[in-house]
Amino acid sequence: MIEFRVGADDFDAADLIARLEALGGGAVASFTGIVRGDDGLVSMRLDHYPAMTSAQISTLIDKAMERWPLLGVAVIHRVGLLSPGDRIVFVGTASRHRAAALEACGYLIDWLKTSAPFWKKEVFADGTARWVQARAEDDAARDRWG
Amino acid sequence: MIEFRVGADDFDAADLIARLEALGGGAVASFTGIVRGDDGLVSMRLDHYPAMTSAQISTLIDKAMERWPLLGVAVIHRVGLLSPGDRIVFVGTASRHRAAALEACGYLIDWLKTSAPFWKKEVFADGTARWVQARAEDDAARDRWG
Amino acid sequence: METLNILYFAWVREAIGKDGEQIEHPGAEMRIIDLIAMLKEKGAGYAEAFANPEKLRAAIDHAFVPLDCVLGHASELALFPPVTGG
Amino acid sequence: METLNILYFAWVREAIGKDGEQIEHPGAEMRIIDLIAMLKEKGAGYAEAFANPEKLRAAIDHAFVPLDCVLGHASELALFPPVTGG
Repeated sequence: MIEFRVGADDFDAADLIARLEALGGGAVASFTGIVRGDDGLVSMRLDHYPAMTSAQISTLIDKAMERWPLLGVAVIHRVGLLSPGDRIVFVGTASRHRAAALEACGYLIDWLKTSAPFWKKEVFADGTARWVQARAEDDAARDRWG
Repeated sequence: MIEFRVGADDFDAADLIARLEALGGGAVASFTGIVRGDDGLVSMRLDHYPAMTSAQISTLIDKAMERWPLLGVAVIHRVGLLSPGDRIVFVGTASRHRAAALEACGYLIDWLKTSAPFWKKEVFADGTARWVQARAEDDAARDRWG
Repeated sequence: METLNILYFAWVREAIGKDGEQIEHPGAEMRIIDLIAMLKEKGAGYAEAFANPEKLRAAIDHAFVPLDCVLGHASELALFPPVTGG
Repeated sequence: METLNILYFAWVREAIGKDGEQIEHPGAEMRIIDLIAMLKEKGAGYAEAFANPEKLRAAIDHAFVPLDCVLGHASELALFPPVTGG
């Protein structure tokens, strides 16, 4: 099972996890990223570069499957207007081995954050808006995968 | 949110994840272990030492919460008779930081496997049964947490 | 009389044929490994369960302890194989 | 005439006021950084978007490349800030 989607629609994390569980591997890991309502954030807009996003996520999934014995990978990334509490991103992995499932999940989210062309703009209650700045610690998290 | 349960009943992983997502942290990680139907396995029985199980899991959750800034932890472990495809164990974590959520999830499952008093007995299609042997690699996985 | 509750799990329980038993406390200075050697003499099931002490693990009052630990004033001793949950 | 499609994203797009544009291909030997310097002269929005090239990232035909890369025969160049998804 390989599934990736980029789009405006919300997704059913429970259904994705259930399908990863059904692959018979014994180990399913998942990560979900949710919009935080910190500092008076009222909404977030996610832009992306569609052709490149697809290419990058597809490559990323291939790399994860080469590196770990995975039975299934699901990567979902939302774009467009989101509110606090909305899911932004989901990564799910299934393997026969728990370490493989967990590590691949961490690898995919670290790389997604630094190599998939998404950009977040935050809008606050006072009317201000700002583009989120990339963080050096995200690059560091990615780089630990070698 | 701190939730742990040990019992014969199945659990709703989706509901647990939804509740972890609702904590506002922005990052939710989960691991689910499922009974594999390898080698003609038809059922698995999980025994445990109830008073000690509760004490160990509670201690484990405390340690994880000291080590990482977690907003929520859920640990569910089933006991009794299970079939291939059944969930055995669930660990879910919520944090403001994805690394904290993912690492704490890995820490909890590694320690659960080596320090919570559960024992698995496998029953096969040919009528044989055997107690699962502890694996050195599980101890190694635990020990990497220092 | 001080007593000690001994609990058995997994194949230790199966070999001995019971979940546990209450015995007269053998004294605070008694090491678990020496108690195991005594229990081993109680019958064929015990002899089987305790044939290889290196395959056994122990907990005193719900905490893992090495087999060369003394009992102290523990009220509950559990003997079992290495754990295999998760 | 060979053409180059340039795409802008995030605050680069906002400053310039458009998603992208098609230009006459400036040549295979042209480095991205030098093309940026040329684009910067096209108006106030461009000047703002390209004021600090070290804040920019680029992709040629959907692959990240350093700004000192030459265009080659690329048909699509994207200019944008460091990514912030996930």
